[in-house]
Amino acid sequence: MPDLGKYAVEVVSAYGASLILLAVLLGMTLRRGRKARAELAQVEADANREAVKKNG
Amino acid sequence: MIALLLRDLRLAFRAGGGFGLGLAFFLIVTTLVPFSVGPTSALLGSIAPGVLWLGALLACLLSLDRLLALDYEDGTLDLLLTAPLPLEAAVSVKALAHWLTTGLPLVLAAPVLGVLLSLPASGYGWLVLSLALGTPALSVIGTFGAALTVGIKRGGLLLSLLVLPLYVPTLIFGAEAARRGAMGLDPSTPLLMLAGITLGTIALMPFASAAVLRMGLR
Amino acid sequence: MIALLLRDLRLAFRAGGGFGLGLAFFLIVTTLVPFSVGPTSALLGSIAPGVLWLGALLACLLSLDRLLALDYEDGTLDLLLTAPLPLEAAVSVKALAHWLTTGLPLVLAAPVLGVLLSLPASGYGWLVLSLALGTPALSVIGTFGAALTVGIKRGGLLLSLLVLPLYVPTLIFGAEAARRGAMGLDPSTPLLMLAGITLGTIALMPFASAAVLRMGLR
Amino acid sequence: MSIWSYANPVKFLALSAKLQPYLWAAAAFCICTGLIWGFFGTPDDFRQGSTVKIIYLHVPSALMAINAWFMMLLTSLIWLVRRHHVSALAAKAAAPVGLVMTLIALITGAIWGQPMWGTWWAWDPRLTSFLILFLFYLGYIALWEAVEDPDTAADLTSVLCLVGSVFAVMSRYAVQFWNQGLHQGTSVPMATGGRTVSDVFFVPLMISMVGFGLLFVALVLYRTGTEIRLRRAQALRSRQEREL
Amino acid sequence: MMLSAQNLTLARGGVPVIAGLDFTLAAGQALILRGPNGAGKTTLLRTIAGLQAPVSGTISGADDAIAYAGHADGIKAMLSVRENLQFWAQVFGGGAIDAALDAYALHPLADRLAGTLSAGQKRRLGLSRLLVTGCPVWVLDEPTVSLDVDAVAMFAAAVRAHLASGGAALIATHIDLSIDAEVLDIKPFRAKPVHFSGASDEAFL
Amino acid sequence: MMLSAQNLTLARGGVPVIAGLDFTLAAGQALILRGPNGAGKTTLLRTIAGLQAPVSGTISGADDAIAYAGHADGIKAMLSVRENLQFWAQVFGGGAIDAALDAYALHPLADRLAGTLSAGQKRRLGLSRLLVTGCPVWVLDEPTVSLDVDAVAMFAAAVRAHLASGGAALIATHIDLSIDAEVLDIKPFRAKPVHFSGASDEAFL
Ligand code: HEM
Ligand SMILES: Nc1ncnc2c1ncn2[C@@H]1O[C@H](COP(=O)(O)OP(=O)(O)OP(=O)(O)O)[C@@H](O)[C@H]1O
Ligand SMILES: Nc1ncnc2c1ncn2[C@@H]1O[C@H](COP(=O)(O)OP(=O)(O)OP(=O)(O)O)[C@@H](O)[C@H]1O
Ligand SMILES: [Mg+2]
Ligand SMILES: [Mg+2]
Repeated sequence: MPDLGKYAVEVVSAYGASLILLAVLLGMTLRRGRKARAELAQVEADANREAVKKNG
Repeated sequence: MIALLLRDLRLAFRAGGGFGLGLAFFLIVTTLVPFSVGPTSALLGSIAPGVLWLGALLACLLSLDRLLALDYEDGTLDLLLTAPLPLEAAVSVKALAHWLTTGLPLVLAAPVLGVLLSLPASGYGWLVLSLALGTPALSVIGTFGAALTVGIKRGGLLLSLLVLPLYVPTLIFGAEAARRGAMGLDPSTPLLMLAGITLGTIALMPFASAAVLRMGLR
Repeated sequence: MIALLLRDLRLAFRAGGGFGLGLAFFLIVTTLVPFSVGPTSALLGSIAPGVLWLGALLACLLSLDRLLALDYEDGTLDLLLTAPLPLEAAVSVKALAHWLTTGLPLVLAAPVLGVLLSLPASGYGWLVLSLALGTPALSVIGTFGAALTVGIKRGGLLLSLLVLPLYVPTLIFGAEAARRGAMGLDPSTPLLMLAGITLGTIALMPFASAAVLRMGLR
Repeated sequence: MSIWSYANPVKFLALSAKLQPYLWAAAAFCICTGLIWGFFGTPDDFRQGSTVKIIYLHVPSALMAINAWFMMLLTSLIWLVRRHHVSALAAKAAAPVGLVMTLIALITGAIWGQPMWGTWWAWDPRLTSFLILFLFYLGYIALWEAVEDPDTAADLTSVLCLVGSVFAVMSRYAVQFWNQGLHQGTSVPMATGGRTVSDVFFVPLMISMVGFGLLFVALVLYRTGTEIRLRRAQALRSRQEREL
Repeated sequence: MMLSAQNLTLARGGVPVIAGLDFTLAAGQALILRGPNGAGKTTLLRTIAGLQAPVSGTISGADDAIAYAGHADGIKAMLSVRENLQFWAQVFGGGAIDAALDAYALHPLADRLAGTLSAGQKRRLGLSRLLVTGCPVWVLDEPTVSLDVDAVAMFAAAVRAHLASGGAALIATHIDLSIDAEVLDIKPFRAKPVHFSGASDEAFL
Repeated sequence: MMLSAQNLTLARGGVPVIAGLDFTLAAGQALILRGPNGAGKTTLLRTIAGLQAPVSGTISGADDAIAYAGHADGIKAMLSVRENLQFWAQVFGGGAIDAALDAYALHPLADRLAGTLSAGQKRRLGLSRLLVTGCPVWVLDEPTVSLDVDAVAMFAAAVRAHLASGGAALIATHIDLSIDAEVLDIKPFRAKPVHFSGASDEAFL
């Protein structure tokens, strides 16, 4: 850890806040992405089942 | 009862439900103030508690017209009235949902906006406390206003007009408490008054709102 | 075209039409300001031009949600779209009607409210002039916002959120002109900028509003 | 093959799936290098002390906040003119990223301002225009959320983006005018622009900037993919219901 | 007897529209209200549902026993069909909603947002709400508006089942529902103008 | 030929509902649209009226020749019946409104505020608007909702007169109108699913 002098609180909180914000953004992005993948897989499976039922 | 609260909250969080809009409005009004009165930070600091209270009040006010009018338009209110549910309770629940989705976020956001208006450091705690004590009264009184104007198409502006005078005591004590806090004076008297107003309105207004609603839907 | 203007004006003047509500809101907000920032007249005088501009802007903003939404709800807008009438013209006429029923009364009432806020004597003329130049832009920009949110149920608060940032340049120049006027400085530069904004928006915004309206009603 | 063929969702998904691993890796590498180098490996400024380290977050995020808006402007135009769905969805996907970047710039700036100017916030033109940008992001996202029909939402938000940009530029000039007019002088060290920072700070800053840029691209690609999938799932579902 | 009204006088907008109306509704009985546009059907039904008070006369048996369905359906666009029904089921203390979904063939639509339904589909949702209320008396104002023939048949079947299980229904409609029911034509009960006799405060009417 | 559509594909909410629909409408002809709830009648009529664009296909003859009447009537509650009609007459450049008032027996209501009309009376006012537009093609979405038998007869008479004077009408309805007209059932034109082939930009659909 470098010596941050009298501004330690400022610098660390700036880094902390920014990294937290980035992490939140990244987390929300990944969560939404996973949900979307799962949902699409589900819906497509349903669609295929329907198609099979109808045609075969 | 719980079903009604959950439904209201769920609707607020759904797309287009209006959660966060009050907050955004609050933010914008606060940022517009320096544009209109000028950027001098001493001047801004001295009017900051008042402006923040006024902004919170306006944000609350503007979200009122969704409170009952949406339910009225799609017929839900008629159906609720004929349901086996005391209307007083339904109205209180709606006010609670309004506070949770509008008042509470305002309370939490106020300190951040205090920074924009150079609020003196001693003022933050008192500002939050006064808002936390006062905004429930705003929601409850607002519900009464919403009930009064429920049959009126796009009654938003009329609603504001009816409710604003009723908000005056809350605003005066709330802003006074925040201002005294910011100036380092003792804000306990206005805070007590504010708490009194809030308790009184929570206890009594639901009856008035329910009565008015029954008349209005006639 | 004239028929549309006359109808809008007539509707505004009928009971519940909302004429005067903007004015009343302006009045109330202005009177609430001393309650929230405290009654010191030097402080009030120095923020008076800004507060009056902000009040006028908010009053304008709040009446916007009646501008197109009422016509949307009862189906008039669909019918107007299929009528042999250029939509750009219809939108401009609606903006004009809005200005006549909201902006103009505000301009006329502002000096009276200036007295309440101890506006310095030299400021009255410039305040009125800046409002007269600026409020048409508010109406035209507001029409664009109303067109954007027309399909959205009780989009009032969203409308405010979208329109307020667009109001920033108008507000800055308008309030600056009024403030310079009140302080005895030369307000001609901001007034010119204000006039430029107004002319530009009047010339261009109707096209954007009409385009957005066509998209939104799809 | 024209570039427009990537406006096809399937092609887009395939390509972005191929690119993404490299992008994420490069972004992570650059950001880590830049920030760690900046935080641990650079000296304090003689005037600003250790607060100068904030620059490695502040400047890249401010830059990306503006660039995100430019990108949205471009994709909005493409949607309005050529009506490629991927373009509209990319704009939708970029907005929250831009919002967070703006927020980071605002927060780091505010934290920096406290020791340097003695205040969290001043109504300086650059700061103020950033606040306005923040508001535009909020309104833009709120409009996307509020409109139910996805194509209508794309149309409306695109026009909002165009009109908003014009007004953002106007606000920028208005704000500059307004604050100079008051002679309220917080002298801003950043206002000079160009290379005001010395080389010790410059290299890690550049790396960090590249890192933020890569991160932005990776995030937007990923999020656009998400939006495409959601859109497709929604369409399929309504389909199925109507089949029954 | 589930519901009865004696000597009702009703006003709308301060003007009397119906005078001297009596009727009774027994368990298992349906009563179809007929009358030309403006006769006062909506006014009558709203009064029975307790949404407005009669000018004079009495209604008995109505408290909390009534499920009302008017021109508007009380549907939230941003909730799914299932969530909408569930909400009403909870408000009325009822339980399962599957029977209601079945009765109007709403299962395939159950997870759609209600705002994306067509006019007739919305109406079907509105009518299925009656089944989750568990109220014995249905008071319905033009329930079959925008319904296609199949859906009208579903509605008729639902009403018949309701009557068979001891319920009662009061229905205003202009079309033929093919439900076995008495018809009450309210045209003869049109209120006569009262002359300004000066005798009472009611002289405005 | 007043109006024709070739190979129309229509979408609602981003999902195609109708595909491959053709029809023509000649002067003096009425075409009744039928189809179950959710088939896409409203979507079709709105497209013809120019309120939304077709996904593919062409519509010819529609510009400014169309008077559309949808589920909402475009009536201002705070204007009188006469003022409402007069406004639309002026917008469409038409003149006298007396014929329109006559056709739907609105003379006795002419000076009432439109907000105080009953559901059926409002609908009559909405329909009378068609007569003042002077447009040759009427595009009507469930026009007889809430009308009583007399009013339905008035409507049928108005349509017949319109056809006799060389107009044309396209009407979606679930009930029988006793108008001499061809029937177009749109059920067979339900859109079939397109697969996620990646062939075009429309691959979502
Ligand atoms: C909330 C407050 C602040 C905001 C919104 C803000 C915003 C910005 C923006 C938009 C840029 C331009 C990025 C670019 O175009 O390259 C920037 C650059 C910069 N800012 Fe800030 N800033 C804030 C506070 C501060 C403070 C307090 C300092 C330091 C005392 C500071 C120092 C700098 C520096 C050194 C640059 C780089 C200038 C250059 O090399 O071009 N900023 N900031
Ligand atoms: N808000 C109102 N204010 C004043 N009068 C009204 C109002 N609403 C309806 N009326 C009048 O009251 C009378 C009864 O109206 P009501 O709506 O009960 O008729 P209805 O039988 O339901 O007709 P419809 O079959 O057209 O729905 C009508 O003459 C109508 O014009
Ligand atoms: N806003 C919307 N968003 C998404 N889908 C919609 C929307 N409105 C309608 N739909 C769907 O589009 C299809 C066609 O709807 P449309 O309203 O055209 O049917 P309709 O034939 O008019 O039916 P009805 O007889 O019930 O009025 C339906 O399956 C409906 O569920
Ligand atoms: Mg009725
Ligand atoms: Mg329909």
